[in-house]
Amino acid sequence: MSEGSSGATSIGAKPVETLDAVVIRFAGDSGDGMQLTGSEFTLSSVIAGNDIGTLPDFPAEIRAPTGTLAGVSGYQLNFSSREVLTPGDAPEVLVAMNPAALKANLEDLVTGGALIVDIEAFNEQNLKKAGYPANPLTDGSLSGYRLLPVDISRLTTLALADLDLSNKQVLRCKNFFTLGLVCWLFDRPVDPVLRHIDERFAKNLRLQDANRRAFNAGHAFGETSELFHQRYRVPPAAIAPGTYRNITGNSALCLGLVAATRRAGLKLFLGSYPITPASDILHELAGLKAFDVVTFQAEDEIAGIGAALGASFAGALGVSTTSGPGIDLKSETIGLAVKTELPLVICDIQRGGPSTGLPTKTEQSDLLAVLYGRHGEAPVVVLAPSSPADCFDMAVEAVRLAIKYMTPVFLLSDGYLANGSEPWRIPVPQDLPDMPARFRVDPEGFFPYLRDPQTLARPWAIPGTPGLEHRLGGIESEQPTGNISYAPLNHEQMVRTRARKIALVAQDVPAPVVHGPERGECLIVGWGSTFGAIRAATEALSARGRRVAHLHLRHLNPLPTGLGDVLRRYERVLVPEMNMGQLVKLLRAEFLVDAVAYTKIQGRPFKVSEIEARVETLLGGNR
Amino acid sequence: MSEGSSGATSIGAKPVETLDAVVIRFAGDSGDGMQLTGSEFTLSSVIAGNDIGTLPDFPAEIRAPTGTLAGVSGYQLNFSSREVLTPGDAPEVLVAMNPAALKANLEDLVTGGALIVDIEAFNEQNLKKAGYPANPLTDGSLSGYRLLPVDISRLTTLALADLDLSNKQVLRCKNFFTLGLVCWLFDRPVDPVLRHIDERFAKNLRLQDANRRAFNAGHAFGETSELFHQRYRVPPAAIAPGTYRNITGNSALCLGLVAATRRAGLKLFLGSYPITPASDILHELAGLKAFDVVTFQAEDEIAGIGAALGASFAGALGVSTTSGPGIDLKSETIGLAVKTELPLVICDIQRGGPSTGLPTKTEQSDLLAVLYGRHGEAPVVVLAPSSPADCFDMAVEAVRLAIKYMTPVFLLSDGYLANGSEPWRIPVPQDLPDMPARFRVDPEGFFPYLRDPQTLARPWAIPGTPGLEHRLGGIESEQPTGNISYAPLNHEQMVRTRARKIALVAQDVPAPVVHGPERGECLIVGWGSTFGAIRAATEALSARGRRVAHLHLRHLNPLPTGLGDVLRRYERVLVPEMNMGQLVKLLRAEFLVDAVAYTKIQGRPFKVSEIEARVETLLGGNR
Amino acid sequence: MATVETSAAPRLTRRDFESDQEVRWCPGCGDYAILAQVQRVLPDLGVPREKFVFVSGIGCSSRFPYYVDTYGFHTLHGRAPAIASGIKLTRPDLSVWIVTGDGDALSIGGNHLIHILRRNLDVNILLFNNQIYGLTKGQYSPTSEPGKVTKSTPDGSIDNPFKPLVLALGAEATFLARTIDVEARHLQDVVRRAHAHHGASFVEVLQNCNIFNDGAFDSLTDREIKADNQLILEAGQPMIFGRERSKGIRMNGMRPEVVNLEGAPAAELLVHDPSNPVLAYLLAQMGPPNFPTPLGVLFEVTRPVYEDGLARQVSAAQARSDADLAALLGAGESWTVG
Amino acid sequence: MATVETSAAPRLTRRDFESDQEVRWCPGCGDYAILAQVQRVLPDLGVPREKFVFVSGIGCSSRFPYYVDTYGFHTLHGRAPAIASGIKLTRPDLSVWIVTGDGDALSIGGNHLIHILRRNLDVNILLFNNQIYGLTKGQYSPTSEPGKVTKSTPDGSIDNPFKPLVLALGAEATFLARTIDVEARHLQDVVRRAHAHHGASFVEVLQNCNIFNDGAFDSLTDREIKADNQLILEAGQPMIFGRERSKGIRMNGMRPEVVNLEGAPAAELLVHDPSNPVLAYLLAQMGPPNFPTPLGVLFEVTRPVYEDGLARQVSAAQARSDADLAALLGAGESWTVG
Ligand SMILES: Cc1ncc(C[n+]2csc(CCOP(=O)(O)OP(=O)(O)O)c2C)c(N)n1
Ligand SMILES: Cc1ncc(C[n+]2csc(CCOP(=O)(O)OP(=O)(O)O)c2C)c(N)n1
Ligand code: SF4
Ligand code: SF4
Ligand SMILES: [Mg+2]
Ligand SMILES: [Mg+2]
Repeated sequence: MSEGSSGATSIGAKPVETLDAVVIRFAGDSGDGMQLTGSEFTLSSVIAGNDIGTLPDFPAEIRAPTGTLAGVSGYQLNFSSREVLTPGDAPEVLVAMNPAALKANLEDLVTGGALIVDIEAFNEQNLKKAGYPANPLTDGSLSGYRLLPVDISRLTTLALADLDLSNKQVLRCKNFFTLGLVCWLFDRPVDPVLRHIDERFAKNLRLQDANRRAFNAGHAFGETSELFHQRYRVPPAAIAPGTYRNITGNSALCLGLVAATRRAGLKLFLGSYPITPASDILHELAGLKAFDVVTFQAEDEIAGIGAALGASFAGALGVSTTSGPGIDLKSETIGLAVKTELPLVICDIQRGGPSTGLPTKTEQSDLLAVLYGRHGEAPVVVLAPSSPADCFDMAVEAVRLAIKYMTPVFLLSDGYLANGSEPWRIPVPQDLPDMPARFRVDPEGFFPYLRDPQTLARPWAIPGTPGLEHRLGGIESEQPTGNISYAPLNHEQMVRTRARKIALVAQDVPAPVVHGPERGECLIVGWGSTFGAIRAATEALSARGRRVAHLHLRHLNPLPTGLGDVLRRYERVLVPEMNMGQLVKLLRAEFLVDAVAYTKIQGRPFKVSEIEARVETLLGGNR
Repeated sequence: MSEGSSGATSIGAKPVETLDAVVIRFAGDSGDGMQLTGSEFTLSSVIAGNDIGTLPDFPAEIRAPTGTLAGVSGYQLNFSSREVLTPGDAPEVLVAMNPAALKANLEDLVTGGALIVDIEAFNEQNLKKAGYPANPLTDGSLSGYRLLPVDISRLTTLALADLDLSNKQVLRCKNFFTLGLVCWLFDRPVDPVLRHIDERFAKNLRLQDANRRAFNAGHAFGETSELFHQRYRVPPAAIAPGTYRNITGNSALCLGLVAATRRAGLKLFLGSYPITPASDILHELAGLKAFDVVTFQAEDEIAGIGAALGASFAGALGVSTTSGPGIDLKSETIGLAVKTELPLVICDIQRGGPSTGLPTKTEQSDLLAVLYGRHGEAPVVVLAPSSPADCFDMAVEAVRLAIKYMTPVFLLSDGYLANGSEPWRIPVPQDLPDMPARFRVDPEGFFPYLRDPQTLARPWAIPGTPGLEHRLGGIESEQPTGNISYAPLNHEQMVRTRARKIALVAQDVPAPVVHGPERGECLIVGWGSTFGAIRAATEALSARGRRVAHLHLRHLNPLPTGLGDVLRRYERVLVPEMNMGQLVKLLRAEFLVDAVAYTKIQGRPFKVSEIEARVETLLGGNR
Repeated sequence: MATVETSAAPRLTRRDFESDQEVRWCPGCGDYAILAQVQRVLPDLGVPREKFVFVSGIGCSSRFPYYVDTYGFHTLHGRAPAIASGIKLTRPDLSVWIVTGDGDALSIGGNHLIHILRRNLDVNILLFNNQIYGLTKGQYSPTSEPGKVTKSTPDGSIDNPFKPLVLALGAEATFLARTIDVEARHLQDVVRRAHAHHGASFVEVLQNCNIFNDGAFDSLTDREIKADNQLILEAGQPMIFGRERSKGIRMNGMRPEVVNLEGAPAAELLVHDPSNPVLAYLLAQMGPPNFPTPLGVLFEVTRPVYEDGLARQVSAAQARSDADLAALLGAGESWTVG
Repeated sequence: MATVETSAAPRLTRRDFESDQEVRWCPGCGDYAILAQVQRVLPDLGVPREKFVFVSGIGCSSRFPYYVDTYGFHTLHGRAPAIASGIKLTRPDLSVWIVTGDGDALSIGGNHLIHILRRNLDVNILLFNNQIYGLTKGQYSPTSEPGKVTKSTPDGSIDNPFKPLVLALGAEATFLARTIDVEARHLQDVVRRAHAHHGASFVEVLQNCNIFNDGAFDSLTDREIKADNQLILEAGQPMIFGRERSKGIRMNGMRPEVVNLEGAPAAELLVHDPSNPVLAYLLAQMGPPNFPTPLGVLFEVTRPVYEDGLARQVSAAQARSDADLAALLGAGESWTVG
């Protein structure tokens, strides 16, 4: 609740202070419903007109034992009257439903931040499970924070006392009590939440009633309790007009794929195998059969992408989604797709590696793997969305390029984009790019590898077309007949042609646009989900007078034309990445620019402050 | 037969001319036995004291229809009185057993070169199969060469007329007739060849007799025929004293693995799946069970390397061999080996890609794939032998580093090294590096990830050791306990430690040694099988006064310490590779040196002349 | 696979299915005969030429699609069933054929094979079993007999082999048949029946690799002795075989035995019932040295076909929804600014 | 797997096999019960603790090795059999256990599973079949019943499932058994017998995932009805089941049927013979809705064990050769210079 342009006014009984932005984190046991609390509060924030950024954080276990650190689930929200670029570096308000949640999250809370806890949950058993030798609520160890201990469990139980519910059922309503309290605290309209409760529990009126009551009790508690002296309000942000919805990266990616294939007039065929954090794409697309979407849960990743490639051969747009080890397993088939020059979109929702690694955490460590992770020379197009909503646009772009150039296209998302969400201006289908797929039908002069002079794409000639019968395969082909050829010069020509085709995609890549001065002390180059943190840091640094600009790459292969010139206009080039320095290698090799890596590999995103600090160190006395 | 310091003397009836070096190629139908002819002639050359280099060239089909271009099999030999670095750019003598062999090979023959053909094979049917509209022996189209048409088939048949053999059997002796003729031509001792015939056909005395006769007939024909006016002799080369054998890269690699594991006192466990051109390693090791070698032909490449990793876990040295698509399939398991820090040697016998590509041709296009082809940050050691015999040394080195640093090590050979051969000075086992494997046995203070301060290697604690029971796995581990940990800072520490461990291997990598001037106009940097061509070109260029040096990298990850300084001492850096420019990317990214790629990707090695020409172009008027 | 469409086009001939590519198997290879028979059968199936797709993996056998003038995809070692699944699910109107070898299907491709069988896609799988790796020049395969000496097993193999039909039955296959490269008529008939089956048809074609495993099936092809070693199956017929048709198969408890017909009444013999899975297992298991090798259709049952189920779900979804893209994009909670 | 060594060390107890790691399955998960029974059996097997190795893939079930205080390797999804093969072939003295799930073993890992079975390595495979993907939060698996509605099949699955024991038999397994998480004694007994088998032992453990597939095996665990649905197999005993033990299984031609014991003489009932493969197929196939589910050891035969064959070849090779490294390096044609 920093930088608040405060000014208390009074609505209802308690005064209201106005703030620019608030970062709040809800944390509790996996069973405590913190994801629901968080997303409901998010929705009430956007309805109130704030710009927002969110970050859920799930435990790796399905159901870790209650009360343990392993079972803590969190949800962070940054809501603001200005443009929001990240979910916030550090929460200013922490809601901790039990000792484990407190222990796992306290170090992130800003000094002096508000700490709402459920008193009853700090019993001996839970304290022990969390490894607290003494009760932190009473041992003075929380003196650096604004402690707001609330009898959440007891008050919820009281509010629902006369309902015929088990103890367990009652306690599951704690989260709506908490939500009510927080909604009061931030002066939020209650109606939308109540409406949601009604919808959510439409099939179980008893639970509907219970959760309504819990919510109202929490809200009333804020109003009446001595603990809370005032409320806060974050005014609406200046947001471009339009109709918005809150969307996660995985959802946006699904919709992008569907919208693009509808525009192209193609069936969308997803061949996939479940894996965290990509599985939700499979789940969501599985429900869209009406949109000519077929999902195929294959026996493994190899079969998933194999089926997708078969579908592309047969005239659909084949897509395969995966993460972590799934990427390794798909490489052989991607090589075949490169060789047979069929369209294919592969979505890699990156997670912590190597090996099984940190399956539920985010990372950007697959860039070199998707670029080079296949034997032989097998170039592909690589795109990376920079925010949850951008997953929509880049999914559309992936489909468009795959069809236009008859090539596999990699879409590099990550766990942070996949599960994070942001408001998304709902696009109108007609405004999407025009991208009809064209199948070859004319047998006259047909050769499987006869190329379009503009794109070097070969014709898409699908089974069922009379007169175009032909065979594709992984052995080197003669140009243009497609017959098997072991001839040395033909091989050289084909290898170079495939490379040139991918290089040609640069004609479809927008020129690099920097945010900030055209030349200056430092250019920060990023890709993927680091967008928000880098942009916010750039603005903060600029505000402090640094001549710093930000360039975010959404096309990683081929790189935009003219990129080298841009890089050379700055004294220093810094490349923050959630890996050991992968993009920076490409830039250095390609442009011989002494770009410097800034790497963080902790399974969690950069903080704005970290990037600011790194730039300051880099520039040093350079001011 | 260029650059001959000629001087005819007379042995026997016809005069003998002395030459420095000769490049000869034997070509025929797969069934014609040209590989045997070639290797027999090779052996007689080394016995005569020449230095040699060889290059066999097999057809992709098992048995292509006889007489077709697809069925042509070739074997090239360079034998010399000086140091031999390559099998020679272009043959000066071509033996073509049929029209298809002529057609497929003629363009390589130097102008004015000698062309020995079997007249009878140039019949209508064969000419048609090879696509000759007219008989080249008679239509004047071969006027640029020294045509030596011999009735090989007829003479062989005559020589064997009184033997009770089928026509097919008789004609299968043509190759020994040819060998006899060529042995005469180059003034070779006949005894070793006859001894080999005796050994080879020991079980079939009729064939023994037939081949002896055919050989003698060929030899006699040279002496008596009008066609041949003189013989040639290539004097012995100045070769370091020692006992030698001719060895292919695949054989040397096998012996290196066996010698190293014997030195280390470990069982050698090969988990593999057949694939060209790696299969022969499986075949050869399968016959060495007495040396504590276990070979396991698995159901696929994944199982092959999985079993190898299991073997390493259990206390053997796990090895997996493959090529082409097999590399893609092994990547997930290599990631697990990186994470669990177990020793493992993976041999990639590179072939033409992408996808199935050119399975029987050579290429160097897997370098980036083995470096980066795994999701997450998964660094490994990468070594590359530079000649067939060097495969022995680098295999020993791979095993040594894998054990010392507890890490997967990639050995990057290629089709050219694998099947090519050269004389190898047979090493004495005691002279091999001392490299005993050490298993942890002491339970006191044991932790699975407690590291050796010198190497950062974790202990190798194998099942069956009381008190060291522990669990390994692919999820991130806590340092040093090895317990599952999702903690952000632990992950960062582990990722960086794994990277540092591989970087530390540089302490075992010899400082870069250039061949040629310490500084100069141009440094040619190569790796792998291009060694010979680059070295020969460097010498030729130096002889012409160019200040050119050659640096050949056998350690590709980590690179040798001080490499950047070396590169910067030359005005230009040229990197010839049989790929689209992979090492050059690493050098540019790492050292910001404007190294220039010289790429050839035709499934066949560089010629010395090509590299010379490229350097001349690069340096231009720079003289 | 059942006929997917009948064609009003001019009758096709064998030549229509010969591509312009030079056939590059070794002279004498059993693959030639199989190719010829398949090319003879294809014109009769009532499927337009452009609706055939031949999908293969890698191996000598997997070169097959290049020689058939239809659509074809020579894919990756072992992956043909996966790729064919994507083709068939996208385009159920196509007649999809998978050509594979014992290494391709049963070694590296085992998983995809068993999964396409359990899902029962309407495809035809022709497995050319030569009990060896041909293309990689002679290593033993998962169907090689124990003790086999090959390049990779100089001391003899120690693996117990798969029986392809037993494995396929274990994977819930709905059509199982076996035939031999050199039995032209029988091969044609089996291929026709595989095509006629709606669901995944699994056909093991015993194929001689005269280079690396010559004579592997001599006992089944040698004129002198083959009648004693082949058990030709016909639905509803008792299981009789032998040069004089003097031997039969009957049950002894739950175990089969060979009996001499003179000593045993014909009524005791097993009668072939392709719909009985227990019988199918018994037959799929049967073979030398104590039994003849069953040839023909061992098993055929009807079970829901994967792509039919998919089509039903798609229709139902389309009936439920008008697939309005704008509505999809705007679904869920939304709010309007400005 | 047979006992590989007997230990003279102090008798071990269940506690010796409990690792210091916190068990992290969902409360109520069937995996707890399986873990407890296995920990109870291990001390009795006469194998020193350090000679056990538990190898697993990825899945909830595959976390098992972390909780057993022996050597363990939590490997890659589906790859445990491959990795275990390398361990066993390197160190036949170890007692190797593979713990896997229905997704791990039958979906991504199907190929390695069938190959380790056909090779018959002396390992014990425990497949925890909960008919769902637990760890990835509830997608259907290759053993889920048709029509199953899950996250990835909102309209119901259209795959026909595998029967794990049928597939294993198709892959030439030499030991097949089935048990249930909650039947402590039965589970212990089956695990003991799996260990005693020399060769690959394949055990399907029906396991309740109370989060994503709760109650999948209620008919086999509910006290009221389980007797009517379980067919407990005992070698040499007739197949009788039911609350009043009033029902039995007999053959009707080549098809099994359930009969009421009142109407049928006991002598007509099938008698369990674990050595009969045809019977094994019949039992492995058997299940609801028309039949009870067989539990116990369905099949057990002796067949050469892969690593035994390997050991023989190694001994023979060592007898033939003195393994002189210098001689090996210098083998073949050589020549001396200078
Ligand atoms: C991933 C991969 N691994 C290995 C190979 C090498 N390879 C090609 S074909 C083959 C085996 C062929 O055997 P089979 O399927 O029986 O076919 P056949 O040649 O006998 O007809 C192998 C191992 C490959 N091409 N790709
Ligand atoms: C290569 C790879 N693909 C996918 C995954 C994701 N994944 C982990 S466990 C699992 C399925 C688990 O199902 P099952 O084997 O039945 O185990 P359960 O959790 O039900 O015990 C999947 C798909 C992975 N870890 N690795
Ligand atoms: S190697 Fe064998 S299977 Fe392959 S083409 Fe030759 S004969 Fe046929
Ligand atoms: S998800 Fe299911 S299988 Fe996994 S631990 Fe929880 S209850 Fe057990
Ligand atoms: Mg084969
Ligand atoms: Mg499961």
